[in-house]
Amino acid sequence: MSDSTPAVVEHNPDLRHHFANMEQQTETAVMGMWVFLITEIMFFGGMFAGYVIYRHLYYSAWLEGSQRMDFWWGTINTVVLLCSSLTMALAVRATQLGHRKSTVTLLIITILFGLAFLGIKGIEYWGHIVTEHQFPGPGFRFAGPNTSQVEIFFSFYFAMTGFHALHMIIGVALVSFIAYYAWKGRYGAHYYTPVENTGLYWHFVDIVWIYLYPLFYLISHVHRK
Amino acid sequence: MSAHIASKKLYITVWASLIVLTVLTAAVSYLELGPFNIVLALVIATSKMLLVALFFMGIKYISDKMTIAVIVAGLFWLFILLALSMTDYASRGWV
Amino acid sequence: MASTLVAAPERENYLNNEYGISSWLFTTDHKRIALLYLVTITFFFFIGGFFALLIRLELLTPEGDLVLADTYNKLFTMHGQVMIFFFLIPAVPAVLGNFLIPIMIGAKDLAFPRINLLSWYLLVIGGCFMTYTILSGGVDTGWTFYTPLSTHFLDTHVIAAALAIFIAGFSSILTGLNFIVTIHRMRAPGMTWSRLPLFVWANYATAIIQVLGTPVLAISLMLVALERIFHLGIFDPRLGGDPLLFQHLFWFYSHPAVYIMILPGMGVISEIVTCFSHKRIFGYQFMALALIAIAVLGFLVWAHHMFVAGISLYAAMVFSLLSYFVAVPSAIKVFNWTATMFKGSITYSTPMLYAFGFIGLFTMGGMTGLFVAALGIDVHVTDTYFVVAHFHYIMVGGMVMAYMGGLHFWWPKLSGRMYPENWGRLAALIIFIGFNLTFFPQFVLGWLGMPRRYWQYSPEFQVLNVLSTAGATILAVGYLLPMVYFLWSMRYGKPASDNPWGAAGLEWMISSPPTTFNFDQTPTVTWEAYNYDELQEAPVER
Amino acid sequence: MLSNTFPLWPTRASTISGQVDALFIFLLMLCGLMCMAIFVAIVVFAIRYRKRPGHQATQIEGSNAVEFTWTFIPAGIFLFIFVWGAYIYFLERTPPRDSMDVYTVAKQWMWKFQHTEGQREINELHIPIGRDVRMIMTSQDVIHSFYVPAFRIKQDVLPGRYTIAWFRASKAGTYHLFCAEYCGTNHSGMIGDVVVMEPAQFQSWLNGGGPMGSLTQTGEGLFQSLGCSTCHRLDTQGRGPNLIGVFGKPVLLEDGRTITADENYVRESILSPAAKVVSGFKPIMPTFQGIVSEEELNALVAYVKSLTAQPSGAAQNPTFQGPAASKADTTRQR
Repeated sequence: MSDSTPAVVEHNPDLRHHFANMEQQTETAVMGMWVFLITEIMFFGGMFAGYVIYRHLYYSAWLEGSQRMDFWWGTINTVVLLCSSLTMALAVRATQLGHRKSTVTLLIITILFGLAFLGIKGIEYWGHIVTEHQFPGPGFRFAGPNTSQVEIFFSFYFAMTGFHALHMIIGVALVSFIAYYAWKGRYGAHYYTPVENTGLYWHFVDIVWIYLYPLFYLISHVHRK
Repeated sequence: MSAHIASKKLYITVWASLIVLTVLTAAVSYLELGPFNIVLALVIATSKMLLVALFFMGIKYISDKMTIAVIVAGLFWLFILLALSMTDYASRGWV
Repeated sequence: MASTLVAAPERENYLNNEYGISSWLFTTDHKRIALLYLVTITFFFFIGGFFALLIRLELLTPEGDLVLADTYNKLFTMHGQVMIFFFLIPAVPAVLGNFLIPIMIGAKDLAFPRINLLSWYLLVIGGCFMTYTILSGGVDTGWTFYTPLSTHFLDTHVIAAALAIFIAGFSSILTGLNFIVTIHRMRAPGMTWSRLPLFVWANYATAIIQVLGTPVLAISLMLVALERIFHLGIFDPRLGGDPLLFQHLFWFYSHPAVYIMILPGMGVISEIVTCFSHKRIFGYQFMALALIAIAVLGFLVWAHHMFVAGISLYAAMVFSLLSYFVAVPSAIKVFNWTATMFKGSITYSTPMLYAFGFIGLFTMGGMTGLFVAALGIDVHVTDTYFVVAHFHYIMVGGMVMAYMGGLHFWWPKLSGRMYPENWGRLAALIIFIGFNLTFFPQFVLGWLGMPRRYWQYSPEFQVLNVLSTAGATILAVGYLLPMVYFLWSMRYGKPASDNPWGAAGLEWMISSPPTTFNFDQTPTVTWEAYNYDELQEAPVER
Repeated sequence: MLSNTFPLWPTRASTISGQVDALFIFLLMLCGLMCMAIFVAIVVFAIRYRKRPGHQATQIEGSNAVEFTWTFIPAGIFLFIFVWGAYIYFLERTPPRDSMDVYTVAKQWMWKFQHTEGQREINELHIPIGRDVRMIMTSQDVIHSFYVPAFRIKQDVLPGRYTIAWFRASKAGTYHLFCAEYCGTNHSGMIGDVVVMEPAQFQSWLNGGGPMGSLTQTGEGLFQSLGCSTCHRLDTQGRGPNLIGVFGKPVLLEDGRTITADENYVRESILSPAAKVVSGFKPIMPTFQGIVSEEELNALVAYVKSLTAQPSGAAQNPTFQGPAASKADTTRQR
């Protein structure tokens, strides 16, 4: 989280004035990032709690709703995100080793995977909202016994995957910001905290999806082809 | 900080196992296992999470105990929220 | 009291090392940010106080004759929202905590100075949204935003208010994050955990709650906003949505939030009681452990706000039992403060008067907490003025007293000037009297069954309401006095020495006001916390 | 200007209020004692150990023994208070079986009561002394809260669900009824009176009511006119489950769970039938959401309850013989 502009101090230009040495600064930044990720866990946690409660209350509606999910797009999206996590991890490793060129290429691949994920998500949303009118509210259409409870299921689907997609967009912006500075040679073996923190954020967003995927797409064993 | 830099091979194998687990959980979801469907899906999801967290996020190489305590505390608080609010909904019909 | 302008020796410190607007608006010095917070929350304190006065004036008579019903509903809603999110939660952590924690642990600044400035800007932006909400018509959902009222049955500025609190919430989260990382990683050599002042322990416990609780409030307010804008039916009862789900998510944060408000106050009181009894704290480990225990157990008790809301019988019993466990650490702390005074050498300066007031009123607030945690009694008194009196005893009697005490105790360090002692004692006395006259009658009103948030009430409650309104006016005067003489002391106050109270702690070993980087070189701590036996007593006449 | 009465203690008018007051007085004394102890200790210490020349503060680290005493003794006392409070709450949340049902519909800023004998009241509730009265309450819009200070009972009224509150009045008189959960503009106007009458007076008040059929008869009429009887046949096993003797008994559901058929289950099965389908049946029942009003829903629930051979079934209640159940066609108030 803590971006860095060089401050005038002896040997390492990136050492901020109030830290004793570089190691203390890096460990502090990583700890700060993890505390921030805990707030993100609790932020999504509120929605997961709502999901668990409603799944307990209206299981039949959850089954019906899950059968309307694009099972294949969901699976492909999971694979896309896992690949983006790989390239992100390799990018962080490349920065630590000081390979500027491979860092930039890996970060760009990560951005492409991120955009691919958002594109697939867009296709899914288009399918649910426009063609099948499953966005909650007056325009909601659903033939089936539990119409109103399925509307709650879709409310959760759009809320949780919507916030996840929002975090994805922030992630893509963050990575492109880091890629630009990496391309200009800001980071290297001596200073890679921003890249590492962006990597932590990206992997966190990936982990949220790792849980969203089974909870929305794999509830019922009957899948839409 | 001489951060532990894992070998590229390790990252690839972690990635491969993640893909395998994804395919597994997708395939298993076709079977009709009743209540075990959700249990199995969550077990696989949690193992994928651990893979990403330990290796990609480097929790395995974090030297400072306090950061690990922070991570564990975060998950425990999520558990508090889920478990205690479920005490209400699970025991609604018991009067 | 007019005294000539006393020229303070012009040493270079954090106040006079640079001037101009940008030196304030773009500072990353934790001490300047603390003063920025001080101005912001004082502004909102007087807005919230103004609403409180209007409410009390309306309640002078049983009929609703001062304001319309809708206006009254907006008054108590915004009184709650402004006071809680823009005064109580930021007050001690952001003002005193920001100023003192780096100094108390021997650091030059917080771990993330720029995030610290971002926190202040978030509070100001949230404050702008709140001010916009107030000026453009207000919001009348109650500070609790209960659904389905807030999502389907009101068309006031609910989204603007929710956004204001959402943004102010992130200011609180980032302050918490900053404190946790700073206290963990930036302590001076020798400053072990058992040598940390209890004020630092208190802010550490508060930071845990801020970081783990606030995001859940953020998501619940965001879901309310999404339901109003995009008709997401999560809380919509017509679709089968459960109205209790919002209450669970809301109170999961909002009960720990009351500990965010009181724990820093407890830290301040521990510092004041030890200094003005000139004695070590009684049972240091228990006091520190009690703070952490309150923070952790505070997360397990939230549904004691929902005993009659429709939760199941057995869930209510579980939460009632857990609520009694969280009361034990608070009891320990009160006993330890009292034991600290035993065999001390007690002076009656203003901070100590506020500490006496705090211990007394917080004890009454905590005791009435035992009443409302008992299931049988809570059914009768919840949502009545008994609960209103209970939480005002803790918030105003406890937290604001502690904040006032802390402000007086560290004022020499903040401004380099001494406040006028006798005016301070007078203000403390007026606040104590005004407070009790305002809120004690409300206990009786609540036991008689007067519901809260009532614009009109039945005639037999009038006498007690008139007493309460009288108290409110005295309280208002009590709060105005410090505002006046603090400003006066900035100009005409006697220059303060480094350690006017003879207090223990790193902050009393540097100049007042301190230099920008606090310490010339990082100190090494070799003494235990509250080492008053090694400190000679402060001169009797101050 | 000042009201004539200046009460300092709410009247005790229900059986539970005595126990609530007992716990309250106990806590008042315990906490009063503790507060006094601390105030006196502070004042004594402040004076006795005030700073004066020749007086030195003696440094005391603390003592674990003292700390443990004032940790475990308060914990013990708190547990005792918890058990006492939980006991009273248990009594308040478990209504006796043969209580007299009053169906309540809370609406933004008024209370509507339906007696099983057919009487309908707004913001007024007439109940007999010495009779367990069970309030079966739901809301048409937002959350309200049924609060009678004299009875020491309060229960939030939720939209989309029944909540239950019960009491047994022990003193005749007129008592305040308040709405205790903020519900919008006229929250403070949503008040009423609970009139507790001697049984004989109550009986004559009941008879004085208009020739409306009892709630169960209204429910029966609806059961026919809405076509429920076509599937839920009372003689044989139709396409829907036979509802004779269902109420209050455990029901095995299609997905293997068993739940007790209480008011909330009947209501949910009417409004969203496929949520909890009885095992062995298909989810073919259409939803009546938006077709059936809250009052009609209460009537249907009362009718389904009357199908269970309860000794004091609402319709065949020996003591409160409803007005001659005229066979007049049941007027359906939309």
